[in-house]
Amino acid sequence: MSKDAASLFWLYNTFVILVFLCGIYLVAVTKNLIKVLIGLELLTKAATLLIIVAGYSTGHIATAQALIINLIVVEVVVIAVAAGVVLSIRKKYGSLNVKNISNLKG
Amino acid sequence: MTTLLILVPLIGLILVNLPFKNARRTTFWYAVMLSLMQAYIVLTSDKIIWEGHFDPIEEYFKFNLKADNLTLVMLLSIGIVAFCALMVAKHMIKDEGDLANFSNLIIIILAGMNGVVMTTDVFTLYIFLEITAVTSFIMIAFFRDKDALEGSFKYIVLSAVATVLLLASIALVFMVSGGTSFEAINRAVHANNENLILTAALALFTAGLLIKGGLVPFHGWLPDAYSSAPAPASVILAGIVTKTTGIYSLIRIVNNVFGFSGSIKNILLFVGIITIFVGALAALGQKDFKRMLAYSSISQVGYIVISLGTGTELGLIGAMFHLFNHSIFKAQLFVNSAAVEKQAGTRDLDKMGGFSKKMPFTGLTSLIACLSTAGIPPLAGFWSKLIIIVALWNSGHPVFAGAAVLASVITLGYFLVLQRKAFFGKLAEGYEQLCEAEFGLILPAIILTLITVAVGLLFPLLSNNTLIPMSHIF
Amino acid sequence: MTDQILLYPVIIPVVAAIIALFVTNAKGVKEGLTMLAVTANLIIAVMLFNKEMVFNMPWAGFGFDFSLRLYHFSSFILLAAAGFGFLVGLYSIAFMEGKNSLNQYYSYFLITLGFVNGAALAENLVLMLFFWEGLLLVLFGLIYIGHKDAYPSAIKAFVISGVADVCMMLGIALTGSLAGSLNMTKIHLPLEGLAIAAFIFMMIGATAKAGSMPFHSWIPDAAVDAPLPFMAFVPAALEKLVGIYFLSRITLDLFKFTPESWLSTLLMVIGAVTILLAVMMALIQTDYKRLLSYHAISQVGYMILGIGTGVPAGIVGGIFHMINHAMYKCCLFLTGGSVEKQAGTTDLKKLGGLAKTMPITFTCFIVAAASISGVPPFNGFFSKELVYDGALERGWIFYAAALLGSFLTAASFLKLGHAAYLDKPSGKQEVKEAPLSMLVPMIVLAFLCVLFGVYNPLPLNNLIQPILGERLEGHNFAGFPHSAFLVVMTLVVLGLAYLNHMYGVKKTGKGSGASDHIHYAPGLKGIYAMAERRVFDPYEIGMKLMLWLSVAARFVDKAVDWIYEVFAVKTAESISYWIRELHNGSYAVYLMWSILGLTLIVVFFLMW
Amino acid sequence: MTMLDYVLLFMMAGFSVFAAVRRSLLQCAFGLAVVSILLTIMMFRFNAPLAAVFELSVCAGLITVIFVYAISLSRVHTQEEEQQADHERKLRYGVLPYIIVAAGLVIYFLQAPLIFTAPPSQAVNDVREVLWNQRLFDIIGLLLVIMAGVFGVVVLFKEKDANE
Repeated sequence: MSKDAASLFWLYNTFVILVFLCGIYLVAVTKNLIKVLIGLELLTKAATLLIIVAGYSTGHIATAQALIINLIVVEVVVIAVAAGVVLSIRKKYGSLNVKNISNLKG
Repeated sequence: MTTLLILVPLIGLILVNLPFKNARRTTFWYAVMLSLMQAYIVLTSDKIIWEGHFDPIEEYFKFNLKADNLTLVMLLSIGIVAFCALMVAKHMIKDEGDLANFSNLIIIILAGMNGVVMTTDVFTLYIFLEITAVTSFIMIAFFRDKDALEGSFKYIVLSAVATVLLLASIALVFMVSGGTSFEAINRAVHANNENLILTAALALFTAGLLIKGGLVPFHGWLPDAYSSAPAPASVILAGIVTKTTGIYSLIRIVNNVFGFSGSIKNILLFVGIITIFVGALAALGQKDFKRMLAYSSISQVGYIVISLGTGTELGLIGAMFHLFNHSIFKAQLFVNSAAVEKQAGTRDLDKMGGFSKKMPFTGLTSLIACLSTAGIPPLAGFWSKLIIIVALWNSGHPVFAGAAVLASVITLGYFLVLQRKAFFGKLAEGYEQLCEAEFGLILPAIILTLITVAVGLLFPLLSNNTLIPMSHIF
Repeated sequence: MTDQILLYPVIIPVVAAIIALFVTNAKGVKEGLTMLAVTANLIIAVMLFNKEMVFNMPWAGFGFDFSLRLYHFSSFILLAAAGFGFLVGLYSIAFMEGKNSLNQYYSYFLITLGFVNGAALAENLVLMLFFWEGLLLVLFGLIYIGHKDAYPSAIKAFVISGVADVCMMLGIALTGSLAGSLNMTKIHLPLEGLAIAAFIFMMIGATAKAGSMPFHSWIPDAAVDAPLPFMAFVPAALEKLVGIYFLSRITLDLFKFTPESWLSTLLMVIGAVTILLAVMMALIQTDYKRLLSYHAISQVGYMILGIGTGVPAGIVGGIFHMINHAMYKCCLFLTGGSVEKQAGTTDLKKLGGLAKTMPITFTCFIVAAASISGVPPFNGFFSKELVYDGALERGWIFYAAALLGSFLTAASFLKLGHAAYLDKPSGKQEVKEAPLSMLVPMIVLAFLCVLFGVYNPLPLNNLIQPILGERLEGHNFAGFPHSAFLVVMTLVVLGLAYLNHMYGVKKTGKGSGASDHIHYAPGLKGIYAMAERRVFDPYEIGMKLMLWLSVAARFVDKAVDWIYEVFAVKTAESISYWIRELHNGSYAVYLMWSILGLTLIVVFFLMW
Repeated sequence: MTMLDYVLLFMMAGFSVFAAVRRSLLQCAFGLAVVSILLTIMMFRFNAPLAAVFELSVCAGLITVIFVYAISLSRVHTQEEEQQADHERKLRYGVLPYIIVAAGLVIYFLQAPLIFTAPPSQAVNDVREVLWNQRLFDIIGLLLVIMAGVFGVVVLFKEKDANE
């Protein structure tokens, strides 16, 4: 593992963690359901960045690209279904407020 | 040719949904055929399927899928539970179009779980986990009523977080090992053990899978998702999906890829024991039939994880056996709850009472399932819990073994409360004209009960030809 | 003779007893059956006398095999028991007429006889214990059918004998384990370490069965409640036979019992204490049967004292006294029975002037009373002299106690005789003599007392002395007692007793008040009052103790119930409620749990 | 590591925080789109062209479109909801310290030295060849995911509601 590749990985790693935490914060704190989706999307962005950096720093960029392509397709489907669910909630409750979906207790 | 288990559902899926006149009506029967074929193949371990080589398929689709004993057990339980879910779906979903959609979803989730179970590549595992997850989101939110949407959304959020953790861990592992297949990672792990990146990767992977498996600190989504899902969805979800995505992949990753290290054992033991107790105690005071079953399945999954945590071969056998048993009697309990929900129209235990007079089959089968979960001797649950407790004892964790036994007392406690409130006692007023569910709903319950009782009674001779070989996946 | 015959003494009475239980209560059937069994037993006992025979049969595994052994001592006990069985059987036919639950009485009577034969013949300790326990049950049965509220004293007898039998069992277990075998002939343990404990336990069992001091308090109560032939047959005769037989077997065969060891002094102390305390109680009794029962307890003291000395004279005296006592005590009880049957009451104050109306009973009473007081020509005198000889040899204090005992015995019997027979008749109705079948046993027993007294070489040479065999060191105690000093002292004591009686009668004017001046003497009055209130009775003390124990146990039980019903349920419910409250439905909270879990796992992994 | 990389990294971090913190939904979506574009540029920097094109077209485009459509559906906040939302924003900042602490812990631990024997560099480095030959099974998986997505859309966006 070349020295500069290691330092490159750690630098990007810190930023990946930062983006990950922004995503978690957004999901945990927001009042609007769509923002939750945006938060989830941020998380995926962080993961993609990490894979690309891992691939680049060890010279396996081709496999990394293949992984990223697959990942993006899967994430699109997930976000599409999530958006569907959010819209159904909006239709059912009339609002996108998070309070609507916290009555399954106990 | 293990790939057939993935290709046939995929091709079938395309054919069945072509715009012919009544092609969609055959979806349900195609799905039933698929699940039964799968169960049949595994039981008879038909030579043609496993060793047979079809040159055309072989030449095009060179997948490196591997099926050892653990996979066989999982495939068997997937087949059985999928079949039961379909039977319940047939009777719970009246609309023709919805039934076709639901059957399609079941075919996809069947293929997805087969993929998870047979893959030998970490990233492929991620993809098939995502397939299963997406399909279960859709199944939970199938009828789009208030609770179902809420349960589905919570599952989406937490599952997404889990997926990101898995991806991060895959990235770390990819960096160290250069490839994403299990052997490559295994070589890398053996090449430079005690490497910090790999331990971080294992930590993230375990956390992700624990979220998907629904163990205590991460279990928030499970009760809401299971109790709000429509009946057939909760049968297949509670029955096999969580265990395949969560526990099976945990066994595969921890066992084959990263190997057992001291800290992973402690983590699994600790998480396991907390899950058992929190699940059992939470289930004790529940008012809702399905929510109590959800908490009870959290607690039983805790047993599987604690048995895995021992790290010994016997522990692994106990985990796998309990995984199979639990998927059987948990699916059956959800089938019973579906029957009660369909006939009595309510899931609130306080309003129920004395149903076994009017619904003898449901009452009896749910009683047997409850006793088996609690581990009463003649039934299958007893043997798997026995192996787990013996494994715990031998591997030098007597305190955990004692705690596990105490927890099974609490398990018996809340299940007897369930039975007394729902089935025994005098008939609650307003349910005089209650009648037994149709044959379609009782059939899966009876099949599952027969399996539980058969495995329980035949355990001695069953153990040496199925359980022992199962441990050779080390 | 084949060995099977050894089984007959046990089987015949028991089989007859079982038949007696179910036979119809037609007139005389039960009585006939009993007499038949008893006579058959007597014939077999006579045939078996002085034979050597062993019978062995595997019984319950673990070394408990059904083995019987006939040798001189057991054949002697067999003969004596058969004799008493026959006489009391004959007596009870007349006496028990018209009383209820007769078939129960006769079957228990026969079972007692069978089990005593069994205990005497038993070679295996556990087998002996089996018969010993059988006696306990039948004892309870016999007292219980006395009359409708005889239940408390039956329970008392059962509890006291039960406790003693438990000690016996413990002793047998210890001996068995120490000696490695349960066969009496094979056991010969030196007296040290655990063997001492075993000896003490077995000694407790034996003396309790004979009715000595700490385990005596049931006999006076039983005397009033139980049917009288039972008193004459069991406490007076058989229990003494079996108890002293086993005590002598322990001291002679099972253990190397030497006069020097402290155990023999222990035995002698128990004997002396029993003599004194029991006879002092007997003196003040006003009921004919209770007085006799206290005497039965005190006479056992002489036997235990005799055997306890460990000296040949003492042992021979003790065993000789055993058989003599059995005879005259049984005869006294029978006279008591005839008085009760004819005069209707046994309270000395109401009795009086029976000498003229019941001459034969009176003469038998005179003979028996004289022999129990130790008047020279009768058998009591000779066995007491031997016991005095042994006691003096070991220590004058024991001799003084024995002598004081016989002084008080003589005084109490003078009082009894004077009050019951010689006072002027207080009762109005005309009292006839007892029927013949009651008189015959009394006459036979009285004749035996005289025979064993006047011609004592007969019992000594071929009944008692062969038992000791080489331990006699060449003495022959038959004939007139050797030391003149003892004889003179006895005569002086008897004279004093007569003077004391005359003084008492002159002072109170009537026979039954003869012992009042002792009864109400300044020092003794308080003690006597307390004794009357059963303060010293070990049984009452035990019962109070049990009461406290049960209260404590109930308290503990309530606490345990509380833990299960209240505590466990409450905690489980509250924890469950707390956990359910924790799930407040918002996915953000669940997400935070997961993140927390994630950080914990990552930190845990990277730290360890 | 040229200056451009640093700039890109810091802009990405800045915009993701911007997206997390901004109250209005539109700005939030905008922040996400910018992050996605920056990611694409980085990928070109790491000469992973195919992945970059995919990322750009699918994420920046499609997902933003979905969000804008979703936003159009939701109505604007009324006045009292406005200051109610402000009040809650204050509460939300309470969570920030926990997150920072967690971040600090994780970063601290992950800074450990990185020593491992590097695997041999990849012989084949053409994406197409890797994708179609080595990772064929993933493609099958993709097919299934897309089928699942189709059914999801069918079920969730169906106009007439079965049990309405």
